Amino acid sequence: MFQPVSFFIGLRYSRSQNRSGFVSFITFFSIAGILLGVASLITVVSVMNGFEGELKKKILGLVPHIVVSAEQEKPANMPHWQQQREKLLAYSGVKAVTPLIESEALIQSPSTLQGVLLQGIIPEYETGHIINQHMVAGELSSLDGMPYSLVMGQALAHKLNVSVGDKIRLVIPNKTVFTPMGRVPVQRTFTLTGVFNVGSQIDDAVVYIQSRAAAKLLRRKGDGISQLRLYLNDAFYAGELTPQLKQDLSGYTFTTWNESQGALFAAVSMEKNMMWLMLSLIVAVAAFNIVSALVMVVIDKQGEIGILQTLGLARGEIVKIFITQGMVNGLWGVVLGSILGVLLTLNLNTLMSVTGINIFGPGYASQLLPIQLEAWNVAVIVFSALMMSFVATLYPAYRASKTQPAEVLRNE
Amino acid sequence: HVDGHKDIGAKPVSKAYQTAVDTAPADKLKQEAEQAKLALLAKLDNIKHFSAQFSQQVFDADGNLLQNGAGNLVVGKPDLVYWQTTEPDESLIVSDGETLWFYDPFVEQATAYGLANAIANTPILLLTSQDKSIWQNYRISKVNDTTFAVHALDSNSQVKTLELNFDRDKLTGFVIVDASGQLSRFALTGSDFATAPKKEQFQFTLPPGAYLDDQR
Amino acid sequence: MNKVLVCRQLKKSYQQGQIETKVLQGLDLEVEQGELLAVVGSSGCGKSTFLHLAGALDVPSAGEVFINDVNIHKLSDKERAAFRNRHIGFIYQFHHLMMEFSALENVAMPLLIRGDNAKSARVKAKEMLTKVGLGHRCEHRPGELSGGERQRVAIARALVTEPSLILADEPTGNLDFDTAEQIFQLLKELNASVNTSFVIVTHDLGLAARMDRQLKLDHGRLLPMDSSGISAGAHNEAAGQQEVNNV
Amino acid sequence: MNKVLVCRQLKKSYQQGQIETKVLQGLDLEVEQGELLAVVGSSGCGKSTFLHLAGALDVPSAGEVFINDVNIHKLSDKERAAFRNRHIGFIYQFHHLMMEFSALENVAMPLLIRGDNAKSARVKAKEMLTKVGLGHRCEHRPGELSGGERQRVAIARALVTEPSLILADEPTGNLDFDTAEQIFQLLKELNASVNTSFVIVTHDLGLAARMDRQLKLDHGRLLPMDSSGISAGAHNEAAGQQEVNNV
Amino acid sequence: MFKPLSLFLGLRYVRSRHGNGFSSFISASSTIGIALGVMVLIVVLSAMNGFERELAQRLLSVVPHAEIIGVNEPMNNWRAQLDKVEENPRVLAAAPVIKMSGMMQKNAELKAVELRGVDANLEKRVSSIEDYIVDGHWLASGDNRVAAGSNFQDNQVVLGAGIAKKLGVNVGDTVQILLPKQALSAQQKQQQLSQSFQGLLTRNLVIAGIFKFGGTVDDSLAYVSLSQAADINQFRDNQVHGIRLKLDDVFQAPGIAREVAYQVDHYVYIYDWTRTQGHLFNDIQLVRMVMFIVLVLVIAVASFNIVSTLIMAVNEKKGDIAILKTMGAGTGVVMITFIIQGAVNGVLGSVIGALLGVYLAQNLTDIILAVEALFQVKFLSADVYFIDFLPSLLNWPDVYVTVITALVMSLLATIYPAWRATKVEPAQVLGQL
Repeated sequence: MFQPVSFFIGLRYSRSQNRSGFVSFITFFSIAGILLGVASLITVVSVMNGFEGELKKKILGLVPHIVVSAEQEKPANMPHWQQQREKLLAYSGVKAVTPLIESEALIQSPSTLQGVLLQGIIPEYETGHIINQHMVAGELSSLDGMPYSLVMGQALAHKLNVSVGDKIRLVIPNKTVFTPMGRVPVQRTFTLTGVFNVGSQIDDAVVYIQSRAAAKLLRRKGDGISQLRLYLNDAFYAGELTPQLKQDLSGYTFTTWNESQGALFAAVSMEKNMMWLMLSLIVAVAAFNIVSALVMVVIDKQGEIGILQTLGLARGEIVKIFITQGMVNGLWGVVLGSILGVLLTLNLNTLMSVTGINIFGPGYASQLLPIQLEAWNVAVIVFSALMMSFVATLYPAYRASKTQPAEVLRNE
Repeated sequence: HVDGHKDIGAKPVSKAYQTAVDTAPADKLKQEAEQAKLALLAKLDNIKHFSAQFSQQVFDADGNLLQNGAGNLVVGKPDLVYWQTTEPDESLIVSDGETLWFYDPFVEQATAYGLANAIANTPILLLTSQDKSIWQNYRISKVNDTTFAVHALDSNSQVKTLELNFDRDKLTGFVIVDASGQLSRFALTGSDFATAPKKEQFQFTLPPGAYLDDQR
Repeated sequence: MNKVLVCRQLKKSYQQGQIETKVLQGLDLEVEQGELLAVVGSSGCGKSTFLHLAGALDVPSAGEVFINDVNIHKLSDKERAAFRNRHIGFIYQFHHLMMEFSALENVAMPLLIRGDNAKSARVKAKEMLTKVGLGHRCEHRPGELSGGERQRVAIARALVTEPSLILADEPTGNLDFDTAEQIFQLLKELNASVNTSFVIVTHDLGLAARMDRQLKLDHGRLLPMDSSGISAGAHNEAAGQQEVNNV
Repeated sequence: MNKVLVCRQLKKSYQQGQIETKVLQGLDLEVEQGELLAVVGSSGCGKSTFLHLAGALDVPSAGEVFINDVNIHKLSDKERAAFRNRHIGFIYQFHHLMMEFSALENVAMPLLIRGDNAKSARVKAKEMLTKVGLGHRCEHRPGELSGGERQRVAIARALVTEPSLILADEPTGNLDFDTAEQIFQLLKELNASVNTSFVIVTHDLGLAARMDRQLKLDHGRLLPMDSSGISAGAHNEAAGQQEVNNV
Repeated sequence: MFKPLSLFLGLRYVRSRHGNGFSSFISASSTIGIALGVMVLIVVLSAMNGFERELAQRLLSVVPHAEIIGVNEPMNNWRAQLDKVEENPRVLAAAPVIKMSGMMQKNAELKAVELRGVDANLEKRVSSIEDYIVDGHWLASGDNRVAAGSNFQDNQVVLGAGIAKKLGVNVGDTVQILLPKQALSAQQKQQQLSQSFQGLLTRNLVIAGIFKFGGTVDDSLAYVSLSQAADINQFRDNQVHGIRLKLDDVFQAPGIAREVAYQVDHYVYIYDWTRTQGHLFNDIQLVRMVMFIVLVLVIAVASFNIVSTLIMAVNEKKGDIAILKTMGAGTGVVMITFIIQGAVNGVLGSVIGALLGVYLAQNLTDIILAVEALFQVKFLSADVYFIDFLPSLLNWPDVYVTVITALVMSLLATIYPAWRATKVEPAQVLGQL
């Protein structure tokens, strides 16, 4: 407990501060400043993570991370795509590879007409697809059952005013037959056999049919598969994997998700960085408080510093005493701050509902705030706050070591 | 303006042709149209029925060849048509006088249209119909001795002009220009104007497993 | 008898704005091993300045100080600090104890600074406190001690490292008559028992008279005093000469 | 002659933790109008405490103080402050001038506090400064003045409100011999010219001897001193009795 | 200069404080902290006002404030309905609309479009889409139809630049629109019980003009003449789907729309912009509130610094306080002196912060553009945000609120230290030496 002496003295000074009147008052404020900064940083950053996570789940769960397609300009089938699929599955980080044929189409019910993205799939490869968990009626595998069956989103079904069992017409406007009656677009009547509700745009933008039916519609031989869609464990790994794939599988075009969704994520991360900047202002200003608190202590303890020097304590040791003391303040602020921050984050929603404040405005009364508390976030915040408080102790500690015993101890 | 194109007798319809007609003074124009119409009707009247093979070439608005096709057709009166396309994909159009059937074997579906509003969109049926009143939806002009042009007056109809080529009284081919400027040229070969087609020729039976999309 | 403390022509002056005050003007001194020396001077005559120079706490404008034949102002900062810890003890009018530490911890502090391990430091500190009659007050904080007791702890702290020289500045200045008397007795006993030289600075002639030797700090120099006591003169508070050169 | 300052059985003790130190133990005093009184006592004997009680800067444990027949400790805080401003001047060993203000502003300060308008305060302050011989140094800051000059400004500041009583605590304590002598002469002249009573506390017997009357503060009471000078005794530094009741 | 006394004392202490290094460093830090907080808060609030103005003026000049659409049945004699609706004082202007959603096709390219049949002249009163036309011209209205010559066909369309880009068309080209035939008139729907339904209805339109608004609107909106739309839907001349309203206060849109709906003697749906764009408005309020809290925290923590500066000053000036007390200065004078000394930091910080904040707020857009150009980076991408530049609108109440908050906080921070100053005991301070 005694060794080393400067640590021992520094600790004792920090503990005893709260008794000696105004110095404790300022120390309290400096700790409060750091605490406030750290707590609000943790909370706000976790909420921002939540939003980003939500977005990631919603989009990246559906949008394939990498699409390998045989179609250069003209649509074309991908020859023996099974082998290509095995090859792709072999890559590390690849969770699933699904074959697909895709085209724009019109879907028409007695009441309305709407443009959709038609996807011809092979159900047994799509077991991992997010839709399986969100089927409202019927199953995705129903596409293998009755020929010319179709699965669509609930929002679309609502718009077209159709339900399972009804007939809907799929029209491929840019695939036409030149008949003496002029151009007749290829069209076929399908039966609705399944409805899903994922809660994102695909609910009213994408319809699924068996790949063979799609091949027929698009006048393609065989099962018409022309694309392989890769889903990775971590979407952000796509950037690294794509160049590798390009070398190994020449002759195909590769598109990654951030070509389509990149702008959205860039915007979210830009907002997050702005928030980091603002909040770190609090901690920075709080660090100034530590400086002033520590200076007060140095002035208060001048007598003792003088006498310690008479007892032979070198300047270097004196600096350590006050760094220890400053860091203890910083530590208190950071530890309490992170505890408060984590507690606040974990039950932010209950807190919000209890106090009734609804930051989303009336339209979103029930919606809960998405929260994602990341350990490394907290670590970074704690570390940077400690660093800031350490830097804040340097000046006062230096000044303490500059005390001249002769002046301090002079007392005629 | 189309080069490298097989000689199938009829002269191609040039773009220039279209504008010449408009500049003639209104009344002279109307009189010519009347004469052309009578001449065409006369020719059509003496075609009772015929059957033939056809080859088809499709050009887009800028004249690039989009697709070649072939098949055979049998026409009878009134409003009896059997049109089977074999190239590049199989499809069958049958008009039995009341309904116009369009069967696409690829997607195993037949679509039925009411003949009345189908005609407005398909001038080819003019050949077969006896109802003179439908002609007032069209303007007829005589390109030259062997070629007549039928222009649809309704700007929204799918087919803008139908050009019929004759070799004396025999129809040798025709050209369809649709709303977006695409041009389909049909040349008839092995045409037989003599033998009358059997009635069943124009009966359509839904093949098993095919779905009927009834738009009547 | 070797010399514990030797000062040669010590000079020291302060610069305040335009005014330069010369405090010490060539002070010489030799202190024997175990001697009890009194240095008398009125307030403001430079007693503290002399003490701090002797104790290597301040740097002289000129002159040298030898302690145990070591020229202390030649040492580096670090070495001087270690030297003070080994060879010099300080006692002030104000006790300057560390309020957050118990009496025992205060006395053990110089040993800790030297690097002794905690246990041995505590043992030695307890011994020293019993010697100054405060064996029973080890765990008390300075705040809970009387003026006299605090001064005893300060004395114990100065002696715990068995230094060869003690420098004391008005050690009894702040105490009432009787306590001052007890403290003075304690200092005499300790000086006799531990063979450490004491240099005590005071303006109390009565006290000075009862030590081995008395010197008077006058106009920045140390002059011998006749042992009979007070040297007559209008002001027995001789003040160091202050040359006023107002610029 | 009416009495300017009357103290009746003044008592004052401080509580530090368990220890209670009695500083004043029933002090009585009467000061005539225009009198120059010296109060002698060694440091720590409660001279400052007596002065602060007399100057209504501190509250006595018991006893009363009348200035110009007004019982000052019956007044409210605000009234006492105004009373001090009107009737009492303070002079300390350390000048306690306000370093950011010029000599003139320092002297004018009590008038400003009283609420005089700026112009008349400046005029009176200039007059006072010339009286103490510093007419030519009005715009200088204390930092640019010598020790003696600063003490003169302090004196001018104390007298500018024409108080009936001046309380001085070792006014020449910090000065060298010659300057102290000049300041003392100035005090004597002012005392004669402005009919204000002076109570000067000092441990310098020589100085005390040259005033109208001398009293000695011993064991918390004021005792008359024979005008011949030093009263014999082992310690001319009489210290107040300290009852040690260690709990 | 002397009066009143505490001001004189306080200011003199402040001026002289810059002398000794350290306490001026800390007081400077508190001034900087407050200035920073005030400046950033003003800029952020102005940016939010800017976004709100852009939303209200720019986006809502094109997106309808509110619409009342007939339920199943089209509205009859819309001109009479229009006059009745315009009697409502809160409705600035109204115009008929026939809403259709279908597909637009050019060769193989296909694009879903929101087709709005409008009266060329009346529409100008409710929407400023004409200002955003970059190529060709707005719909030729009925009366100048005669001027365009006899074969003028009412098949003109004005569409968004996004659509034009996707279909690869420009002014003068013909595009085909595909619309579901059956969906249009209610009567037909009743008859058509059977599952089968008619084929697609197609119309060929000539592009008369292209508009570029900068935002998602360009990718879906197209305008055709009211007569054309009526013809497509087989409406009689005086029948329309509904009426579009331009309101005086967009933020009261839901209320006013409901009010108007009751005036119209037709059973109608009520749509207002908050349905589709409402979330934008909420996001703005959310960011504004979070930013306000964060920056007030910054100012608060900065004023903590004032506390420590002032306590140090009190500590240094103990002597002065004591001597002032001996001269009869009351506790009031002492307290106010130190309050002033502390408050100077707050005042200085707030004033500097406000000046910088106002300057930045007024030139924010240009500054950000310059920064974007410098670093080749785009802060707001057009396909995520409804505008692609950082707007800024300084409104003075924001500035006053911010400055007053900062001043109040810095004043509060001076109370404790100033109170401690009055507690200084002259006896202890003066007696020692």
